Amino acid sequence: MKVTLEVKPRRKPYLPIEAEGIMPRTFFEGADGLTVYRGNKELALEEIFSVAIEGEAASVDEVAIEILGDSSRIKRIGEYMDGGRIHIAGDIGMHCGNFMSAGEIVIDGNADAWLGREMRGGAIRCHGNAGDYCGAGYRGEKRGMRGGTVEVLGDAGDFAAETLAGGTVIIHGNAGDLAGVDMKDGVLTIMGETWRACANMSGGTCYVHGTVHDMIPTFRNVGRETVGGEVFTRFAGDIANRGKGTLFIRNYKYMD
Amino acid sequence: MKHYDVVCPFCGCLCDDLEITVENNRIIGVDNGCTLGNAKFMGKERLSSPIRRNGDGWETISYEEAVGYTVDMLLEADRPLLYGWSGTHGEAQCTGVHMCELVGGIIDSTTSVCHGPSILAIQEVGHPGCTLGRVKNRADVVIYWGCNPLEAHPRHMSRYTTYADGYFLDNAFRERKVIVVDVRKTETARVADEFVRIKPGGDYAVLSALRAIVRGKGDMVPASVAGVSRSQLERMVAMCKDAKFGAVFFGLGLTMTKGKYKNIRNAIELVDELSRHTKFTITPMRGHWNVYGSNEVFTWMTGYPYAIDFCRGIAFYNPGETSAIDILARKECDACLIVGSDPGAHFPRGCAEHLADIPVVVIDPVPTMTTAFANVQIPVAVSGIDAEGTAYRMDGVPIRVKKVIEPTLPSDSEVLGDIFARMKEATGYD
Amino acid sequence: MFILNTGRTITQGRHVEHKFHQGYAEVASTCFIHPFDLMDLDMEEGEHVEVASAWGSVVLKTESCEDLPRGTIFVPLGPFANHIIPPRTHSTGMPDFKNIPVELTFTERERPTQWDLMEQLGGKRYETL
Amino acid sequence: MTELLIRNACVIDPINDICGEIMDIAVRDGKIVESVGSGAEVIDANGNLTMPGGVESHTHICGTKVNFGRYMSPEDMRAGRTARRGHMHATSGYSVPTTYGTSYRYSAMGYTTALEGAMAPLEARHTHEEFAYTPLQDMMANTLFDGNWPVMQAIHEGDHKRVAAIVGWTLAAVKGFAIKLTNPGGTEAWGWGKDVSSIRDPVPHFEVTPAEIISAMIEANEMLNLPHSVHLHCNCLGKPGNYETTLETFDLVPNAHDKRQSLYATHVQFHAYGGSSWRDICSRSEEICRSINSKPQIVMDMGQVMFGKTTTMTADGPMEFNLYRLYHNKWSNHDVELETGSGIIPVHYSRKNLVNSIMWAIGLELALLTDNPWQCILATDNPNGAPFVKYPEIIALLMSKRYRNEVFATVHPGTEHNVPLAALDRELTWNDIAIMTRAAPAKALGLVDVGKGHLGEGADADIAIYPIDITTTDPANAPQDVIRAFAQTDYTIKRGRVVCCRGTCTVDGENTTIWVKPQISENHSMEDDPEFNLNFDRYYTVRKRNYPVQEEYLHRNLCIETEAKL
Repeated sequence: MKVTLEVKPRRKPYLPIEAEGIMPRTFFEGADGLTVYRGNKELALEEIFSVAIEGEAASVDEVAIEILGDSSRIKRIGEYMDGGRIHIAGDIGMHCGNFMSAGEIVIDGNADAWLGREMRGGAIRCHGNAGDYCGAGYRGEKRGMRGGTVEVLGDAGDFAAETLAGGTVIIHGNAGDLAGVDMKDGVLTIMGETWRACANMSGGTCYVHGTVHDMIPTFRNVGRETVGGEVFTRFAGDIANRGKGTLFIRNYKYMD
Repeated sequence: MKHYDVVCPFCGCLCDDLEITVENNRIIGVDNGCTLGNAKFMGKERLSSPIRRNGDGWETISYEEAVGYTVDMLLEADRPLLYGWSGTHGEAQCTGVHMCELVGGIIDSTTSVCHGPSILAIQEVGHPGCTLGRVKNRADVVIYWGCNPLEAHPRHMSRYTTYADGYFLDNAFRERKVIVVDVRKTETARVADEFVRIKPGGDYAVLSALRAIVRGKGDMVPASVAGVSRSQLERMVAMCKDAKFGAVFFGLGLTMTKGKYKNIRNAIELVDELSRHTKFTITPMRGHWNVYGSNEVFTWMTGYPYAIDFCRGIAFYNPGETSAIDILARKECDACLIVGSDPGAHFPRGCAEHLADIPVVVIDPVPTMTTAFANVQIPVAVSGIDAEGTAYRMDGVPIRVKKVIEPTLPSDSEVLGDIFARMKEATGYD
Repeated sequence: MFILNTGRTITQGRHVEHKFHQGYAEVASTCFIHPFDLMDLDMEEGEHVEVASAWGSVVLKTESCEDLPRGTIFVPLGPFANHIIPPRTHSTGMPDFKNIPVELTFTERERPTQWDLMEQLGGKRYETL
Repeated sequence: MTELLIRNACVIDPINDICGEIMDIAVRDGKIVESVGSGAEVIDANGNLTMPGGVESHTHICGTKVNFGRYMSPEDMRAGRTARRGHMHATSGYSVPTTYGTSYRYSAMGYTTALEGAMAPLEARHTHEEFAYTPLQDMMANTLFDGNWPVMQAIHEGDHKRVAAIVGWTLAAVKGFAIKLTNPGGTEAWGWGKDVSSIRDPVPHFEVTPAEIISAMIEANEMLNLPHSVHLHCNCLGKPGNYETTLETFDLVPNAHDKRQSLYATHVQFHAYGGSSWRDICSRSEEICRSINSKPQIVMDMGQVMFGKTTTMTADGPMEFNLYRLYHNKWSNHDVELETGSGIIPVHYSRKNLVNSIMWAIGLELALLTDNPWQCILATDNPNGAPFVKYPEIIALLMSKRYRNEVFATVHPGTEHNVPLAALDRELTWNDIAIMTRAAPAKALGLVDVGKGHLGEGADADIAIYPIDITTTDPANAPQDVIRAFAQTDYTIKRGRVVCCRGTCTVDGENTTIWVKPQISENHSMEDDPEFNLNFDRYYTVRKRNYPVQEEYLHRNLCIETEAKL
């Protein structure tokens, strides 16, 4: 089954649309009467999107959703997704792939904040940049993302992989301030540079192939180590906490 | 006529020992107050009736019209923002929450531009705190971090810390050690026993280093951290561990700088660590007199302290998304009600620009910078001067602010109550 | 490049309930700067400076202050500082009111009034009826 | 005049010795009456179980500490969100719901009266504000005196009349209901990061022992003629081996009142541990109940623990810090000057955990081993042992040996060697449950005379009709039916109005705050006591004049004036 949703122009283009119903299972089970919200107004899906559905699906994994047009203010696409595929041709709004447990989301453009928040499984691939809190957690919750993969081909904003507790986050560009802050488990890889990586980490592993600026002063330098042909400095930390994480860095600079 | 033990509605200290002299229903004297409180009590420039922006100018309108405009504005909006609330009493804040719930809007207080980050941190690691009297009677080490009480909370040190009498201290002023941590040498830093100057943006690193030293891992800390020598950090830790009762107060220097709430989290975790050695507490220096009240009210009514989005009927909370600055900067609301607050002056320009594009109603006794963006402004009595109600001090102690003169205008609760009643009527909610 | 910090001061606090007064504008449009930095800029205390961030610029009056570290300036919180403060919060809800990179240039231009600033943003000044 | 007639009710009303009688209940203007006219509104109870509205004698639902539990727990909030609907406001939260959430859920379970377990006098105004937003239960507040300086000073001086005078003044000033002692002396020691280790361990600086505080307060309570007794959270909560402290404490208690107990010991499950560490902790419920069974002057509540996530919150600051060191989860603490402390941490009681499993068993044992159900009230110290929404499950566990065995089979296998539960065959009756959830709490609180906890003529028409026919249901073999019935009433009636119908609240509601005002002779009044006033203004950070809770906070209220022997 192929579902094509094209965003129509709106009179108030900046007001966010909340569309947590847009995920493969909804269409697999029959999306008649599906609504989305513009602020406090509940609207039929068709008021916001031109909808085309072709073919049938025998399982949720056979559903592919294609999102076209300006979707940069559409929030919560793929929330609780548990199979199938979503392809977003442009940019996507906040909370894309929240709590998702299976399936795949591909974003050709940029993703706004909280991409893959508290994700459990599946894969998200963002070809542009990701906003703040990419692969991060919910306010007050000790454990953030717990499984699956988030891959960002561009840059990520601040607090990427905050409270990471499982799964893999890969940022091919730079990651902003406090990437991997309070992480507990899982793997974070940053190909570019970043700031204050893995502050207060208590577990998990992080690789930074570029430079860490304003390196946190409470990591213990364990020595040089070669990983995949690249030479890293290996740190254990954060000793301000209980020092159970591992941080591999190519270059680093303290704020002294 | 003299009123004793009047509560000052200026800052989060809520000093309750002011003496106000009133003649002919005008305040002619304020005793015991600080310069900030005095200026508020003696202020005179209030609006006397609602005003409406009218093409290129302003016109006065009736309360009836002003309330009607507000009701229509809120009911028509898809995503109204109800902002402010720290400058009013709890009873009005309660009505605000009910209104927001009814229209499906977003309610946020000035918390999001003062100690919102502190709340986010508390939600991650909790908050070892106490009432201010616990500090006053016991503390022998007081740390002011990223705050400048002598200018922002002028009586804090004399009522609650350095200069206050304490039950367990013979000579409180001599026995208490004061440590000030800041990026600049403030007025408060001048009276400190130890001034720790940090490079801007370096607070987090310094807090981490302190935690490591408290944990006995000081040898791994570099010789200098964000402009502070390791030896000074070690001295500071020694003072803290030797304390019988240590009290940390922190301000916007920690909440507004790089890393935001993660700074506060680190400070709280430092206090947790110190609590394993001696008694330690931490308290945010709340700014507006009743900003903490807005958090308390919002919490018991909605479950969350600020930045609550009711657009979907249930309460949704995500500062960074549902907080006023973000909503305005991203142009995500289509109407705004502002109660007792001045985002025109205190928000970054990008936010004010959106206010110019949408209908705005301001409820405030005086013209403010936000008046410039108002379609309608409704003046009210000033809580704590000519209206009374509940306020919460920075440490959570609830105090009833009083009325020292007879009001000539309705209070916030009356105006909001009116608006809410009309909204209920219009929506058929009984 | 300088680092801009904003914050409360007691004079700002005293005027905060009377924002349309000249006194408030005076206080809120002050740029505190280390005297050596002033010298480096070849300026005298009291002269005007245009402070520009990536988000805008505003004309302020300099006041020398030895308590500041060199390379940093301090502007009391208010509409003048906010004219150049970025509206982004890093998704935390709190804007960067501190630690903002800015450039300083001497100017002979007058400081705007607080109402001028509001009108630049699309507001409308209020004069007592 | 409004009238209501409930027909065909199968009534259990232990205070009036009615047990399962099919009868009609007549209500006029909010009170139970003999009969009503033919125009009365009629509700057909269809022979279903009908009891007085539930009375909660120990719960944490309003005030500074509770609200801080909400404030710090957005992750708890998202667990129980509902939108505004009809007369119901939006709600959030599971273990610490919003005030509306709490009120609606208690109402759905048939509860119409509740005692907030701990209110710091300095922060009383906050508790009263939240009472106003808990509209479907009449509310009252235990008032904390465990670390009260003037009280400890008066005890040290041996002046027990002064103790009573200070307590009386404070209760009336803060519109409190009863004396609460939480880890007496320990909360003051916590001001220095310390605790007291037994009831004979003196409080630093003040040189009084917990035992002296408890005894003096029992004496003061009776001098003031308060409706409720002293309400005690014993020292050493949650510590292995603490049952000895509990027994020693029970031995202090005189039989000082003819109509009710002289001590209410709360959440005794947390105080009934043997062993010397977490490794050898075991149940001492038998010793505790032996003591209770021989002391009619003591009433306790269970403090039952149920498995799952919850939030612990208590005025016992040092205990919460110990929990924090155990769990390393978030920790909040809030000491209150001159009065008390408090702490909060989230916990997850796991059936895979031996200690948690033992705790679960002990609570049930207390109820099953207490001969007289009037002496053991059903409560979880909400939300400390579990959120109150677990009550129906607890009822089923107490009524069904089979259900207990089923659950016992799922807990940590080491449990049975450390607790006597498996050997207890007792199954509580419908009447026992009615006693433990309404009649006994009402009696223990001293509220029977003001019309709570029974359905006699003149009583408040607070009535719960549960969808279950007790003549055909065998609770021992149908635990799920019991759980379903107690989870949601068909009708909850408050002051003669249906306030909740099958889980939907049907009115905005307006509750009554019940508080006490002891009449104290002028020469014992603290109003103008120079020493009291001087120290007050010197050491508190709030002026004495601003301390009392103003009448504005009371709304509808019932003031119980007592004649103090002072």
